[in-house]
Amino acid sequence: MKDNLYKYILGIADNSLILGQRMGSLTGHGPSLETDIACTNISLDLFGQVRSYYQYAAKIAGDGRTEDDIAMLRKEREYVNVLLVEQPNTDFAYTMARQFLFDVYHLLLLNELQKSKDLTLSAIASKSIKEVSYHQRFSSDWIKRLGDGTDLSHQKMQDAIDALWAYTDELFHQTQADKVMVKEGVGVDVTKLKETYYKQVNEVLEEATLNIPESKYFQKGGKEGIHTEHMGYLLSDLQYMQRTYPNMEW
Amino acid sequence: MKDNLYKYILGIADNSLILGQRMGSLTGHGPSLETDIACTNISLDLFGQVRSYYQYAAKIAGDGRTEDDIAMLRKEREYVNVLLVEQPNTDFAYTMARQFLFDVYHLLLLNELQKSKDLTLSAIASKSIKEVSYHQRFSSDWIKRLGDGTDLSHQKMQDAIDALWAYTDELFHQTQADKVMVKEGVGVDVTKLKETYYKQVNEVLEEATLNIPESKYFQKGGKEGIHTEHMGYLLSDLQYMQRTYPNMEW
Amino acid sequence: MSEEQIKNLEAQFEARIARDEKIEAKDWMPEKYRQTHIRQMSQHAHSEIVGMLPEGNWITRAPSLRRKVALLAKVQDEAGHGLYLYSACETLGISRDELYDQLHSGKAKYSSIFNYPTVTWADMGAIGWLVDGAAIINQVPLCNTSYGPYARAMVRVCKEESFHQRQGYEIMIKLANGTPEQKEMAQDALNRWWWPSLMMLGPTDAESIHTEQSMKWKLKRKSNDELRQQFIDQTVPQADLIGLTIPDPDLKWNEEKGSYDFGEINWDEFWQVVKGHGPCNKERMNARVGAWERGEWVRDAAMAYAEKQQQKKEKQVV
Amino acid sequence: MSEEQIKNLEAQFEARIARDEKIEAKDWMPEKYRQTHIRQMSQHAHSEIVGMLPEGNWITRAPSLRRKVALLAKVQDEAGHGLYLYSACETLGISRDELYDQLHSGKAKYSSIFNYPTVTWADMGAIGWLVDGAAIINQVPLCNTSYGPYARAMVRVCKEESFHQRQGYEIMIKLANGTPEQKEMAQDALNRWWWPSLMMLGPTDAESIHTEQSMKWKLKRKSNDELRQQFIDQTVPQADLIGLTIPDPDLKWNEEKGSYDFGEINWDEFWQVVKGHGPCNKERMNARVGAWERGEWVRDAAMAYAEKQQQKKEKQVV
Repeated sequence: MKDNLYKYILGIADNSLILGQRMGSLTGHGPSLETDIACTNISLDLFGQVRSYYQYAAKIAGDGRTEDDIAMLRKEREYVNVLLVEQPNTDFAYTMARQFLFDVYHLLLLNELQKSKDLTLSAIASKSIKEVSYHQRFSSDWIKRLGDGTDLSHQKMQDAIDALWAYTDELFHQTQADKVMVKEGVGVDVTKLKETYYKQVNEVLEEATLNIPESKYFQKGGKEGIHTEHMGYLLSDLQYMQRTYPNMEW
Repeated sequence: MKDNLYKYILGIADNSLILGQRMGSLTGHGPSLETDIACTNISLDLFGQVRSYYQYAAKIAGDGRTEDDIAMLRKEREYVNVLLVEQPNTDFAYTMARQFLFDVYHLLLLNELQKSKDLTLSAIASKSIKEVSYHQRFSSDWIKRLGDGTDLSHQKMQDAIDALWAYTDELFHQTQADKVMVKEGVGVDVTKLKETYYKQVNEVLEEATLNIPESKYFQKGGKEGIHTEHMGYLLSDLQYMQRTYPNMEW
Repeated sequence: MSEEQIKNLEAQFEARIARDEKIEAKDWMPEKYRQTHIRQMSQHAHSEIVGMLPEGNWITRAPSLRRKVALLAKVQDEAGHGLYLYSACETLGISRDELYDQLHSGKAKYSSIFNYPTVTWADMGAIGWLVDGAAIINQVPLCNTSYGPYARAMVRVCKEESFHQRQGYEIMIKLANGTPEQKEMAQDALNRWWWPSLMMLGPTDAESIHTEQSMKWKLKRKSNDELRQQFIDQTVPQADLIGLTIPDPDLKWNEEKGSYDFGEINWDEFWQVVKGHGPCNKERMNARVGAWERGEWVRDAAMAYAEKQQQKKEKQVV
Repeated sequence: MSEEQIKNLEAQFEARIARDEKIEAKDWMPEKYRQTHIRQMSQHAHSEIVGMLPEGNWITRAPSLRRKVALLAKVQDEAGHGLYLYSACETLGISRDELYDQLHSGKAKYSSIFNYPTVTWADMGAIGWLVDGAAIINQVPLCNTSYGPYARAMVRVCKEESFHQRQGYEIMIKLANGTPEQKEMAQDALNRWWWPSLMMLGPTDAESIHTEQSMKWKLKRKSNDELRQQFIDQTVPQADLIGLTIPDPDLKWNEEKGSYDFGEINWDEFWQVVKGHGPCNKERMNARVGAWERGEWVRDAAMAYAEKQQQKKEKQVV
């Protein structure tokens, strides 16, 4: 139970960690000051949530590791985020498409996680919902603006959605730990979110005049720690200080 | 003497290490298969030289550190390469301009280093000259091709030369260790190479129909370990494995 | 208006300022007042925006989650400051696009300090402690400046800056009390940022232009040299307290004048950086111009979308 | 030519091949022979070029200088193989640009194995050991294939590949004999690369097209299933020797047939990857097409420069 709970928490938190890292690296480089502020804010929210989750995970692990050890001192194969969130900031369309495809899932997940028997997880979820609702509003708005903006922006957003679509199905895969936690009334049965997810996503895409991708081929592996080649470089930076200066206080 | 010799070796070797790293990261992404092969080859030559230098430095240091410890386990502030070689692979014009501006210096340096009283350094220099002559031929040819190619390539090459010019002067700065080593007959007095350097560089630029930059403002800092912001990211990748898996054999 | 009428308006205007009344956007103001304010406020706004870059450089590599969150929040605050300051500037009848254009073309300046690279994590401490520290000394008096929108923006900015300054100092405390490697990192950052921070307070009074007029309009209340002295006197004890050494062999307490004597500033370096040849001037401008150019299609799309939505609404009304 | 003349030529051609004579570029050959060779040789060349990418991914992060040098040399060899194979292919009257175009448009295939990501350093070992190992089994017979330029290119390729294969195995030995973390990394790489390596030897004989004709032309000498069996029989003892476990619970020695029985291959995965939906198909194509497009101005410049030089020479002659 303890081990499964620990794994279950990482399964949620790692997504926010890696997406937060991606969004944080855009700071100062966005298409406008307003989007810069919003993207930094999303990153900030995600890292805030990450801290709560990892602090709890550290307590559950009970082996002296801290939130930072968990965030920054695992091997690549031990990160269990979905492949979606590690995809690069190719352009603003990709950034917003990635955000949107994650936000819809994230909000559905937190809504259910609020009902968890685990009071810490339920509290973190409740606290995060408002933030994530804002993320989803922001990213949905941009899906619409870019999808229904100019021909160029439409094309770029369609490309981004088409490319990232292959990473959506993995959101609804269950690991062994997930299954155990669902049984215990702690975890969310993500398989049950799938239908609503695609319904909500498709509504926004339609409003944005975008085609809903038809491909039935999906990528997976993140939840088992098998990442895309983008992940290693992201981790090199994320872990740099902790690896270079081990066992220090900052 | 021992300490100065150690520092002197790093002052030469770090340039090859960092430039080798930059060139190595282009492999598979160059404008043609032939340039890919050539750039990989340059990287390979440089790393080969680096190994000889660091093996010698490790022997001089005599504290149990290996070539890999020296290459991959220093702090950023301890790398003493010039700023020129750490500049990013912005495009093929930058890559070739950086290579050329270094190669001309590198060959002049090795020609003098051959005469060093230190027989190991002199041997490494002799062995490397053939390789570096090839590098210089290759990069000079590309300066000419791009400078005297199309209008677009001319513009791009001129931009690259203009941007990188500010990093050339540092090649001829002397550290304390350099001065001591020059006195000992071990080191090369780089200040004496400067005139020939600019003469040779300018000849190629002229043949390439490029303007010789007139700016008298130069950047420095690399030789004192104060690097540009590009360096940290380069080191994150370079050091990743050694930092993540310390004290192992590969 | 006749010359006399203008003189009259000017006299009234100066009198209002002398009475410490705030000038508002809709009020009459001399053209030079408007231009000087546009220059100073936009320069300040640009500094906030460019200032995001050196700190943004460490977001992905912050050593702990707590520090990462704080750094993100700080950089976000800077973007926010940029936003208020641009807005305040726009009240003077210049558009944000024009202001950006001045920045991107090199016509407008920004604080030279941001043309130095952030080389280690300790630079996040040094920037907060020293750069924000110097900025506050420059800025606190502006909370009472004569132009209302600027003064109000500065109240908010200063409050946040002093939080940032404490946060930066706190990073330095932690490093200075840490391992020998950390302490060395802190000292190294102080060594690199000390002199540029002194330069931040501007050229010596002898070299400084605009000062007299700026004093009258309360855009400036003390001379650069006075502000610099204040900064030094405030900062040296803070360094002492955490066991770091100011990298100035000539620095010593002058009992008589009740403040520190200090060494010669390298004004050649100052002017080199101001003129665009500092270590990172090119990188900073490339980053800003690059972001702006890469973002063009996004801004165009947002505009097109807004127009379409507007048309839809209008149709519905019809 | 009359139909009879062609038949005659074809008969002579097949007789030459049967006598183990080499066909050369200038010789008459049936159109189908030409097309089949272009397809296979270019596919092979493309595989070398795309194959540079997964290994290139670890150049900047190789764990030691020695390994970095070896990896660079290996990737450079692959580029070299690409070069000979494209040249050999060009002897059949197709240009390099046309061949690239086929790759970039997705018309030409390359080995599916390169659509898997290189996740850890141990993958550099696994690729050398398993992927190059399987490639050699495919390629050694081609050193005696009927088309001369291809056969000669393959002699050189195979010699280098077997060096790479030993080098890869040596990486695995080092890891397997290393710390528990290193051993785990090696086992993990074997787990991920084993099945894709078996798939590399092609679909089962029942599903395989072109085989009969290819056998006749000595483009193939054994069936896919035979080659796969050979690969397994050769590799299992190598894994045993270094204490790694093949990730196949059904794998066991069959005394009777003198070779290993093995489990079911996931052919759905095979076809998904072949059809362009593997983990990295998009990344690989983006990398190749991106490099080609970014390089266009460079190639144009080289061409323009060469023309100018040519003109200068001609002028001098006049």
